[in-house]
Amino acid sequence: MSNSSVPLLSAHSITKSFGPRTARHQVLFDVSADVHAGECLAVIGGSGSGKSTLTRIMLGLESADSGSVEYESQSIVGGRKSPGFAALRRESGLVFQDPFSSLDPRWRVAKSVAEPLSLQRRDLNNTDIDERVAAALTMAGLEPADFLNRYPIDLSGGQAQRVVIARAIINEPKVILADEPMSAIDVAARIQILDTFAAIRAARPSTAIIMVSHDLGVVQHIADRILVLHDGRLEETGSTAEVLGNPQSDYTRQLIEAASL
Amino acid sequence: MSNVRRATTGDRRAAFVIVLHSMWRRAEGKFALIVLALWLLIAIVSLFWTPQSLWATDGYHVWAKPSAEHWLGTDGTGADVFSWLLAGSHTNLVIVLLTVVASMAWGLLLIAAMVARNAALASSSVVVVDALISVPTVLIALILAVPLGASIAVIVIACGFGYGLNLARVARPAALLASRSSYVESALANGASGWRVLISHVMPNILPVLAVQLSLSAGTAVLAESGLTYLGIGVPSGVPSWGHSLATSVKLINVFPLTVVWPGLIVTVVVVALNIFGDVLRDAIDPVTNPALREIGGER
Amino acid sequence: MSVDVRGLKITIGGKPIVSDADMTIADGERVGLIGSSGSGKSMIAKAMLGLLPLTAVTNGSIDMGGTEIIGASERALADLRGRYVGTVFQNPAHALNPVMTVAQQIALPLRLHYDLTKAERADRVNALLSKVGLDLDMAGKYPHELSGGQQQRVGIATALITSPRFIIADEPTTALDSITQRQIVDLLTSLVDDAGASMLFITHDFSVLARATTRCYVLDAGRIVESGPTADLLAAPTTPQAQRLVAAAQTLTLHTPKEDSHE
Amino acid sequence: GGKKDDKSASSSNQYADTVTIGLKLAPTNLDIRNTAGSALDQILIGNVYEGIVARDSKNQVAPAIASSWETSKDGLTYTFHLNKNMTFFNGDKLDAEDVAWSINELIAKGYHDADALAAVSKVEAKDADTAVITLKTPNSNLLWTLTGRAGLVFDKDAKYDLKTQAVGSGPYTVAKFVENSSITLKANEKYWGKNKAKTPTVVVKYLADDNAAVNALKSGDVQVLAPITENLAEPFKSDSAKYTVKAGNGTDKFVLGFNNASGSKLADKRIRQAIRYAINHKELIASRGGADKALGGPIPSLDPGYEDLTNLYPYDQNKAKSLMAEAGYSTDKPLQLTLTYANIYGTELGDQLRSQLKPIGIDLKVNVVEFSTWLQDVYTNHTFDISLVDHNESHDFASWTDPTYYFGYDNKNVTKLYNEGVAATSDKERDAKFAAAAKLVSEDAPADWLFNYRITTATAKGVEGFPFDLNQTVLPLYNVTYTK
Amino acid sequence: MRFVLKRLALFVVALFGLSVVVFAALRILPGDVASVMAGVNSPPERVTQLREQLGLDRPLIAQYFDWMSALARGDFGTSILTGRSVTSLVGARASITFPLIILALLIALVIGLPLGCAAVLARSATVRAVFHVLAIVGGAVPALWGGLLLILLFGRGVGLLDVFPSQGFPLDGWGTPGSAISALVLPAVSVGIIVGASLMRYTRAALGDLASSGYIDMARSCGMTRTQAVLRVGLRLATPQLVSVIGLTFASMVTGVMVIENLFALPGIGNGLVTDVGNRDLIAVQSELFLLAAFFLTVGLVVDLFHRVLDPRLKTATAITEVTA
Ligand SMILES: Nc1ncnc2c1ncn2[C@@H]1O[C@H](COP(=O)(O)OP(=O)(O)OP(=O)(O)O)[C@@H](O)[C@H]1O
Ligand SMILES: Nc1ncnc2c1ncn2[C@@H]1O[C@H](COP(=O)(O)OP(=O)(O)OP(=O)(O)O)[C@@H](O)[C@H]1O
Ligand SMILES: [Mg+2]
Ligand SMILES: [Mg+2]
Repeated sequence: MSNSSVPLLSAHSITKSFGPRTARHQVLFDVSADVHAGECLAVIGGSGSGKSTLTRIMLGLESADSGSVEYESQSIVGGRKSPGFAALRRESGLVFQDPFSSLDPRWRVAKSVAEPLSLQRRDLNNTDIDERVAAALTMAGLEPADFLNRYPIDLSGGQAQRVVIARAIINEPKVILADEPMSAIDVAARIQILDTFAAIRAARPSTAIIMVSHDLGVVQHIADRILVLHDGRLEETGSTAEVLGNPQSDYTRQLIEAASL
Repeated sequence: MSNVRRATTGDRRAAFVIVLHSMWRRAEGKFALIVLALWLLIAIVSLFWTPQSLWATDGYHVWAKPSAEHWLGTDGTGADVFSWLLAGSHTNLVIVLLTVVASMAWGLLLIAAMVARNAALASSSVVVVDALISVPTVLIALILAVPLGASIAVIVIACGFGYGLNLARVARPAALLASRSSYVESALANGASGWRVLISHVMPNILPVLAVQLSLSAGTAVLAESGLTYLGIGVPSGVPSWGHSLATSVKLINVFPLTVVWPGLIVTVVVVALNIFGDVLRDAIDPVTNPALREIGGER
Repeated sequence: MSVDVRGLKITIGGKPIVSDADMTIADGERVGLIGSSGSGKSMIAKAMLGLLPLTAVTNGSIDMGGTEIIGASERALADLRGRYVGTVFQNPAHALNPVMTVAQQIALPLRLHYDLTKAERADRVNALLSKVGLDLDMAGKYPHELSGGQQQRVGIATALITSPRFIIADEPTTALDSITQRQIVDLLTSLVDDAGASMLFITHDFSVLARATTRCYVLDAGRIVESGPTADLLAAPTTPQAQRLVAAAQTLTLHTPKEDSHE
Repeated sequence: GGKKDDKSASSSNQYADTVTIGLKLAPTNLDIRNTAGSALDQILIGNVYEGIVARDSKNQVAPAIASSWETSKDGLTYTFHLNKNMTFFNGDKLDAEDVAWSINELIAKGYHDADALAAVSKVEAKDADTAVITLKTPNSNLLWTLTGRAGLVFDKDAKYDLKTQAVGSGPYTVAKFVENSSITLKANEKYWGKNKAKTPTVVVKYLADDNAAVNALKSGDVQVLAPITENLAEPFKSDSAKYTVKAGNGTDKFVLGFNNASGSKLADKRIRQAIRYAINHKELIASRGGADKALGGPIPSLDPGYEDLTNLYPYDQNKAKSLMAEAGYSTDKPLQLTLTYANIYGTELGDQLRSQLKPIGIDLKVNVVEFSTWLQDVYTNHTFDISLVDHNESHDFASWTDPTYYFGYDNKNVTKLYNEGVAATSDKERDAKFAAAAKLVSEDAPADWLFNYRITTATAKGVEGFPFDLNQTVLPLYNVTYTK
Repeated sequence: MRFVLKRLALFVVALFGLSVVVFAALRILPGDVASVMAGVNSPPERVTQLREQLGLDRPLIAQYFDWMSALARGDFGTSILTGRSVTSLVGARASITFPLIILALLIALVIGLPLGCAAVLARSATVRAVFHVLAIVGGAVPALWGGLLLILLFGRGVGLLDVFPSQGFPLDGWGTPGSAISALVLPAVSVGIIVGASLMRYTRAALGDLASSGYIDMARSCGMTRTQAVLRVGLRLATPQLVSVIGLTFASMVTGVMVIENLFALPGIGNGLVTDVGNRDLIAVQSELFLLAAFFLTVGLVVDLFHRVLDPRLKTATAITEVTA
């Protein structure tokens, strides 16, 4: 199912530097990546290797210094003016590492989850929105009646992260970016998140997921394909089984060794 | 099955009651609420009625000692000091309200600039605040008083300017935290405009800081009023205010020193109440710190 | 040094945080403490150090090498801390003093407990720096100039400089990536073993737990629900809470795959 | 001081070396030729600088640098016979050349008070000891004018900064001057005349704050306080063993000036009269401690032409109300007026006037401003309804004859009478003309004279020779002594 | 370094802006020094004549540039009214105001720092609450009133106890240091208590935050007692923040100082400024205001730079506010 020939989202030869002119340091060196509809791509690599930066560029959250990004074959480079950008905005969802800093502490769950709709779908009335919020929460594994009116502070880490996921999927995105969605919550809760992603993939098989993680156990569990970054360079890429079972580069091998029991 | 509750008027009323109740539950909150309510009450009442008319001057009984008729004695015109003290409450209330509004408007503008996505605007506004904040309020008041003369406007503009800077400086970390948070990033990714983010995400999250800082400003404005009025660049003559009463009591110090005690005591108590009010309000209006507020409409 | 916790009970603001906890750590033993987030692991560690917040009420007994911790004076506790008990914190960025250089930071327990000359101190610091795998020229740097892994090494060096008899490590690897994580765990265990000290290791990561400890306790909502040798416990947890934790951990552990394991 | 003992009488042995005097209004500089304000006259004239003639405590002309003078029949020539062997404190000789130069310079350069000498055609030194002033028209005020700044004699050869130094011929010299704060006077060792300083050092402290002033006297920081607020003087009055408190006469007129110019709301005479009837002067005076004197017209008792006019507009609210009603105003439909005055007079008077005028249908807005703002708005631009100012100058009736003055008062008969008085060659004739003019003015009610302010002075026991009358303008200090 | 340059550039721009504002504000006001000098009984021509003499009739731009170019040469001009150079005027007044400010600041430090520390160190919740109340009440007292109460208690002549001069400054100023100091005691205490209370509050807040931070835990785990850790580590870490608070305090003290100078009849800068504005001695006022503003901007600058020296983390940040979160 992940083998449609045209990728949903693709990046070519991305380079990126940060910092002021005097102290510039390059974070990405000519990296290319793509993800197909229905596919789960895992981006792994050591801390600071540029995982977040690459994926953020792909989702148009950051601009690249050079290279191109295409969503459904339309360029998104150049922000709002570019043809693919608006579609990408509408059809993508975001899940970040720390669920608590992803939820406005002074907004109720219902309001947070509904936010993408209230921003993008002016055509929906309140009842529609309420229904969709409830549906999204249910899909994320939370009983709506129980959670709609809570504030983030009354949620556990796993619950909060599932609220964030509900927000990410409410507008039926074609692509979800999950940047280390499990590293800030405890082991027991991680399982729930994994289950949630599995449920989403089951319910909406064409959804593409880009998952950034340094937790190989998680990656192994969910990803179809893996992309390994090392110090801003593409180390290797391939199917999960290939990369984990038969790593090509030394660096990947080390990563795998350190992670196994 | 959906149970999304939108804030209804009933909810808002409930929230208001809860906030008040949460404040009232604490001893210091009780104190602040009582003092401020009394202030409000006296301000309104004294607008229409004072024990003696402010203009009932009696040249034959100036600087009289306290008596049954004049509880705090009379001033240099023979008018009732107590009545002037009561009447001062509404001028101070107006000054405080205007100053709070002015400093909030100016402060929020600065905060908006400081957390702007435009890096040049953000960093230059930060540096400007850092620099301007070292100019004393009284200097600004003195400069303003030159063209404006003694007037309430001098107090309000000078204090509003200074306290706005202060507000911006103090609220900036919270504003920055909110504006750089993942929820704002997510909102932006969903196409929210900078202004929308500012209003719907940043503002609610600096509300607690705002509550504290604005009530501190209110207290400082009351203090500034007394100082500036004494210096002759605050409330103009003939307008009752606590600064006026305090300045009048200075004249009485050699004749009836104890009269000095009252206006200062009132100012101190009110300023203490304002400071406490801010602290208590912060805890009460914030759903994060006030669980009761989170329960509204929650049937779990 | 052996540690004996009996009937430990911690309450903050009327809310019970830890109830009736019994733990023993024998001399030279490395013991783990696991449990989901908020179960009270850190509170137990802090109780052992006498670092609980002023609002906390503590009951029971903590015997540390013959010294009773609960109710001891701050002075007595301070004499113990840094000298006989070393601590490695979870997040070094929030623990290392930002205005102290690496060398000053590492030398702090020495300065507080021993009367050494500057040169002697510098010698010891340098020796330990190389033991934890940091370049000597790191000595003059400030914490914010170091990476997370380097900061954590400084934390370990500080905990070990006085050759304490007991080490408390409260999630020392959580903020690190897996390669660094592995290095830190190995470093810590080897140094503890070399020194013949005992250690309490708090973590939620089971691969780390398995590597670092021989025996462990499972904490749930402030109660110790299970204990036993780490290997046994991981292989066959008996209580439902432990089973849940272990099952989750197992799912999330990388199994070097022979074929596509995707379901 | 061994020298001192030689020249003073034996009794002066007990005199303190220093007397400290607390005054109120401080001079900002010492430039008596350019800077207005009675603070300078008070401290410098007769002490540091001397005039060709001087003023005594009854406001009469007395000899100073001129020991005598005569006036020609036609009143146009004044011949002054000067004392001999006069010197300035710097040692320069003082003779008729200096006299002529000083006055001519004043007129030529237009220094302060030059306008008062408009009638002078020339001043000459006839010989070293005789100076002659020739007038274009007779002026009965001339001699009195010369007791003030116009007649001061400066050293024509000395070069110094008038703002910070003073070179005079008086019994004292300025040893130190701190603007707005203090002046230290030292006895002039070379003083030529008979008014030799009895106390070697007189320190004048300016105490703007009434409380600070009272405390200074209480704690012994000053031995004299002039003025002291009458109300605050109570404790000193009751402690007569240690203090002397006395009110002195003066020419201070607290003038509630109306804007008489046509177009002003107060161009209506009924309103002006109503205000005069409505003001309870007795109460005003009582509230200030009761030392001040009621004053019914523009001329105070120490000035020529004084007559008690207080019966012209006695306090009568009913009359005031009916006048207001005639003019179309009542308490229900009050007339809005603004009173503008300088903050140096305190806020009490404004507040009292506001409440006294309220019952007759005047809503008085009181605008207390900086003195400089008053000068600009009221004095220069005439944008005001009512003004309040202490006209402390003596012999200043001329302002009622000048329609361009800020009152905007214009009555040909008054001008005529006044001019006749000025041209008069006998004092009696002059006084009669002035009195008639003053009565006309008061009847027209172009202003209300709230009271003739009398300065209350408090001295510690042991202080002798400090003048009580007129001491805010004429304050000879040579006679002041203090015995501890 | 870039920061320093940026901050200096801003300093210059701010000074320039201030000079324009001050100059303009002073020209809008009614009245001028010429009419003050002429007084009430002079003919209008006299005012015109004086104005010409004083150069007040020249175009404003020309006057501004005269002023600025003189400033650039370090010449602050001469007060029209007193004839003295603004430098010496300000100098004389500053010789009262600055000792007053410094004394008040010392008192504030002596009160604020120890009490602030004690408020954090106290183990008893009641004691901490008492300190909290003290800080709030102390900061809520109007300076004027505090001064009055002190006069009523200790002022010679009025007070219950005849201890300190209730008002005024010795004539020969610092010629008699003893009486000069004793004249400053009550004024300094009235300002110092208020500032001390707010300093106490800041100290308490800054230390309180730190006391529950990892830094303190770390220091204690190395073998410090809580008290040692708070005083040695906490106070050191709070220092940059406290330095900027003290810098800001400087500015916020000035209102109090001006009021107190007037109340205690001290011929200091505040008192003088009010007088000069009253007299419309524009050249003096504009230079005085300018000097004062420049002084406070300099304090701000110095505090910022000092802050940077004290906190190694700041080397990369662009503004203090960035790290004082
Ligand atoms: N906004 C930014 N400004 C400056 N440098 C940045 C910025 N964002 C990222 N970097 C730098 O870019 C590099 C790569 O960052 P990135 O966040 O992509 O790494 P990562 O692989 O996601 O690491 P981690 O696992 O720690 O999240 C790092 O060195 C980081 O410091
Ligand atoms: N200062 C405090 N006051 C009140 N309650 C506290 C305080 N500190 C911690 N707690 C509560 O104590 C409980 C145990 O906290 P603790 O930090 O020991 O958990 P933990 O097991 O270490 O969790 P984690 O794995 O997240 O570090 C939590 O419920 C927490 O909310
Ligand atoms: Mg990342
Ligand atoms: Mg913990």
